[in-house]
Amino acid sequence: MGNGYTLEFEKKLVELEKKIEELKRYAEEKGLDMAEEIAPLERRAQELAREIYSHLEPWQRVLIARHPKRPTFLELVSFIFQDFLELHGDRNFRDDPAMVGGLAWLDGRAVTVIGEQKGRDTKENLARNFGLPHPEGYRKALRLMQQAAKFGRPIISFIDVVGAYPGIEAEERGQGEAIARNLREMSILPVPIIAVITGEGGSGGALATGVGDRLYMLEHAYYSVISPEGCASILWKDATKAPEAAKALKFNAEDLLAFGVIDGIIPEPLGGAHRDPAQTAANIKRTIVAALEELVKIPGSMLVEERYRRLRRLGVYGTS
Amino acid sequence: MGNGYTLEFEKKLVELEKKIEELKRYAEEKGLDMAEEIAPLERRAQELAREIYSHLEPWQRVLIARHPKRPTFLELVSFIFQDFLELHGDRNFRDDPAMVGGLAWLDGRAVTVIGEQKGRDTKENLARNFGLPHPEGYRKALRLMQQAAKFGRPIISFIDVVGAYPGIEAEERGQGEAIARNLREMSILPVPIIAVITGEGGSGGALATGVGDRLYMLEHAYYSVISPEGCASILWKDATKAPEAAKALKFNAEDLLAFGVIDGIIPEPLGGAHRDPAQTAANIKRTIVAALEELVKIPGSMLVEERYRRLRRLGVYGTS
Amino acid sequence: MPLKELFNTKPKYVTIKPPTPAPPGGVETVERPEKKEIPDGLWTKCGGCGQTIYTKDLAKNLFVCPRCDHHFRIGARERINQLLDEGSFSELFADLRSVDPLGFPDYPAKLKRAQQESGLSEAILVGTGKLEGIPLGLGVMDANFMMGSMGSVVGEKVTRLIEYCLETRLPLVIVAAGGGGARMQEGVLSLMQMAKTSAALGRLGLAGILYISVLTDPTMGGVFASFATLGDIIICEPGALLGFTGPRVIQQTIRQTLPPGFQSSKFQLEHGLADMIVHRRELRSTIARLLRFHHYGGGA
Amino acid sequence: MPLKELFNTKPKYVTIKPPTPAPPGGVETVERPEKKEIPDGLWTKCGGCGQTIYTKDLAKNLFVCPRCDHHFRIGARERINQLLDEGSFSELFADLRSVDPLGFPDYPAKLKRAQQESGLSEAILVGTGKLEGIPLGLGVMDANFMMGSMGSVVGEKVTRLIEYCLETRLPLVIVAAGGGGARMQEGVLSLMQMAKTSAALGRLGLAGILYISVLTDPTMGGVFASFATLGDIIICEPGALLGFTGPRVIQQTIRQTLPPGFQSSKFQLEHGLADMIVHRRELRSTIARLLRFHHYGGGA
Ligand SMILES: [Zn+2]
Ligand SMILES: [Zn+2]
Repeated sequence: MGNGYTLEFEKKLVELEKKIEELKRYAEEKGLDMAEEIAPLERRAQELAREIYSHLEPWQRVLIARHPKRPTFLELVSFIFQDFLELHGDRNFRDDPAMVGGLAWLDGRAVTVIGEQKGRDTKENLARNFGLPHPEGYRKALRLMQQAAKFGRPIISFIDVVGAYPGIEAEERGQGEAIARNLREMSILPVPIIAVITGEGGSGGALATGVGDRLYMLEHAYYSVISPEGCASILWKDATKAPEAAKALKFNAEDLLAFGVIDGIIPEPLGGAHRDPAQTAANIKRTIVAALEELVKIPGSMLVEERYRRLRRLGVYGTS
Repeated sequence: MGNGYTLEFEKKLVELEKKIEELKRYAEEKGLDMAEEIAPLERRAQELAREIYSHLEPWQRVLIARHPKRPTFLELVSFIFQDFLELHGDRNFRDDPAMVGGLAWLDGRAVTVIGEQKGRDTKENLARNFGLPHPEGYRKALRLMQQAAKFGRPIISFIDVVGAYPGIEAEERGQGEAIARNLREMSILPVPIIAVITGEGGSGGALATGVGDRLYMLEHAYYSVISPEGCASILWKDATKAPEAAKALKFNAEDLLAFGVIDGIIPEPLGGAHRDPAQTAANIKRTIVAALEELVKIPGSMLVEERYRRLRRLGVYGTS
Repeated sequence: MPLKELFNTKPKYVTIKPPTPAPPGGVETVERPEKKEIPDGLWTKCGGCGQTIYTKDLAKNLFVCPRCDHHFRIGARERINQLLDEGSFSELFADLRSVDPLGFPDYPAKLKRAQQESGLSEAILVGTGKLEGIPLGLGVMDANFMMGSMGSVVGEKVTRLIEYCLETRLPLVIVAAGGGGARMQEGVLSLMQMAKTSAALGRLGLAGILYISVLTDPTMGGVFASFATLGDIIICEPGALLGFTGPRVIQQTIRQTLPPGFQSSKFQLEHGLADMIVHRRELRSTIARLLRFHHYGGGA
Repeated sequence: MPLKELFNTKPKYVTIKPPTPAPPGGVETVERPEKKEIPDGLWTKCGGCGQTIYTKDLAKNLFVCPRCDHHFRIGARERINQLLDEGSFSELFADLRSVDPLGFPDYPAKLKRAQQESGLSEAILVGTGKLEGIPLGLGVMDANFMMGSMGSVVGEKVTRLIEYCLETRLPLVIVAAGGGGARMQEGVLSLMQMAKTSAALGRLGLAGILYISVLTDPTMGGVFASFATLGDIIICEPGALLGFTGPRVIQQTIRQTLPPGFQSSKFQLEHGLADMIVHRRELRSTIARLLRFHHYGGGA
């Protein structure tokens, strides 16, 4: 189940899985019972998978987080929520297709959902700018979140973005201010905000919709101040040293849990979310439903107070 | 004192004034005492001025309101306020030079001042788009007004705009929504808002910064749902019939006072504001200082309530 | 009489005339089609694809061309029938009548003609009703009444409807169809209706009551730049002409051809104004979904 | 030694290198000039006009070139001296020290070097002081300390300063000079400082306390996209490089020459971010005017 796109380190596994598939097809075609021959191969494949995926390097996990078949925002939404109704536009300049938002039901509770949408193919990627929002995307997200606050609706924010967009127009239209404003305004919205980094949590672009009461990460997602390539370029003047940078940046879910930046790690199916999007979505859903259950009981002003205290704790420093 | 630009109906007067000037210069040059010869001419000029300017047709007053030498926003500000400090930008897309705003002192009281700035020459007019704001101009004004509200500062809005800008980009960037939003937000800002139409009060463009607790008009200003030319084009398919349209639209200060749309008429020097900008400014100042004196005593919530009641009364209709 | 003459040939929009000297900016009025578009013959020619359609079929299809999906303009009563549960509409403030405060040339006659032709007393109907069982306040403009322009009565009816929703906490839906913008014939009093209705919405917003604005062809000028664009949610019907300044005035000012699709529903979606474009077939159910998302009608 | 070699030849900004394969978007770092620009020789060459200036004269002129008005980068202490009433600065939270939470390559050494070279413990000084007699809270970044990047200590100092102003109701002024953005070496903890400082400003704003942000050369990345652009009033020094993504990264991504003046102070004024561009000579008096407009220091 390489999903048509195989990462270097899973080649052996994918080959074995292919063999097993072939054998099964052959047995079916010929009407043979080959269960006894296939069973040990499947056990071997499972062992191999566990072996590979339980010892992944940070960089390998980045490759999983960036996997072209990794479930996108809209895919996850379709699994997790009911009756998603997309709302468009920043009421100002443009509707940014890279940032998607709307209304949805989460087990009988109306919520506002936002997230970056990466494309599935070149055409969609061009239309959605590879899921990289422009300032108006952040502003659309803020509009929808403020609307949610107006109507007392919880906010679920999914994050999967390589970073803020490095373009002339994004600077012209005030990308920096748009991100900053989101940070400030999200910190004072008196409704529950749950954020989940589902893939790439790239610097300011990810943070721009990531302030809330709870922050979770999928197991192989990463959340970083800078892309590993960018970090390697600066440190060693060599972007191909991204794997080393990925190690240095300590941006995997376990690191962030240890730093107190995130509240929990949502497990992925063995081998990554793309190997079973439905299961991935079910895991996310379980986590956010449980968190929401708690958060909706807290009055808005206390939510905001506790959200500030949560941010307030972040940082590691000493005294002279 | 035709100010270098003479309207058709004041030609006779301007010629006479020129003659008097010449005579005075001649007497001075020659060291002659011609006071006795000049005095009756000056009386005649005064009579003529009164005769002309007290029987102006609506269209003639439009011409005065549009006079190229009519004091602009920044000129009036320099007469009325102290220490004006301009603030720029909508924090979003662009700083619109057609809409100017900032902080100033009005007799020891800090206020926020906003207004459209027409140019004095072709170059400035091009830079300021003839004082026609784009959506970001209305948004800058709103930003500054909301900032004023944040700090409990009264707002003085001067209006002099031929109308909203008929351009592709203005539509693309949401001119209609920008105006509507200003109307809604101005109606709930809990600080005193005083608006003065100093020249042209052109439709939605003028209204966009014209919601407040008090609305005044300079004597020859007009405030209209449509430009007289536009009205004539629609009614008679002939824009040159603007003078008739000007009559039909009942948009002079006296009409608007009768309709309850404005709270008072600020007198202009005989012949129009451009004949004595300082005096015009003094008249405006007297009015707004007196109004502000009253308004600052009223708590914000009551201001907003009374502002709504004021708008609520506007309209004339019957019942079946 | 040849069959062809039975058809009402209605332009989709009025033809853009070659540039003539433009009046100074700020003119909010819109080109006015000479004829209303609502079909009243036995057969109707589609303004979108040119197909002739049996009018009864068109009516069954909510006055949307079955071939090209062109959305015909429809009157306020037809719209109410399409949107609300049968017989649930209860009109409010029906007794308000426009007067002629300016003594404006021809205005009383125009009003009379508009009333006779449309069968309405003014360019909007407001009231309460139910949509999929959910109670709401509803205002529906009618582009056939003086181009759906807003004078004192339209402004007053909209404002009273908003105040009614504020008192009763009913959600508010307004279907705008106002190509005429602020009604010239009532001068600055029409302009003031923009401020009045917007201020009323300011109070509704502070009270946290939902307002859904539906923009239909055409909505321009003072209607567009007030209550129509202040919805918490803004829905456009497909293919509508929506904007502030009318295309002809812009064309005359800039003396360039306007880009294709300028001020269309799609334009407003792409430029960030509209939340969505909704086919007339889906309008009722979409509004119902939105109302339930906001806990009207008892949730999911 | 020839006279020329006494001069520090400092580039105004670093040279833009020809495009190389761009890293994926979202890299916030900025090109780093190899040398700091603050003059320390007897003579100084102007980065604007190339003129050599007697450094003492330059200092008297607030480190602004008397010939071309080029604003030299200045350190935090010099800035405080220029802005505040003499001897009025009282530093707060001076004991905070950066640690190396990630065990990041070379970070401790870099910190040490930065401390030695700048004579500062971190990239910002915060405290209280008086400006034309008006008490205020002041934070001043120093671009010479690891490019003025924000790690946990900078974020914590800014946050504590904001909280101090919230408690004491002092107005807040922060002079940003952070070309380094969020400090890479502390990983996501640096990113979190953006959220932390912005959230603190959210509370300050709700309390109605004035915050003036002064943007100086260079301010980029995570500093720019947090407290630096959230001022009630935003002032830029002339000729500064101000933006989110660094010009080299953009250049590498789009593979086009950037327009002249891109991300300059003027660019930020024209694009609606900055309230004003203020010459260093006028900065102190302008801040005083702003404070008085907001009724600090007893009005007019
Ligand atoms: Zn058709
Ligand atoms: Zn120089």
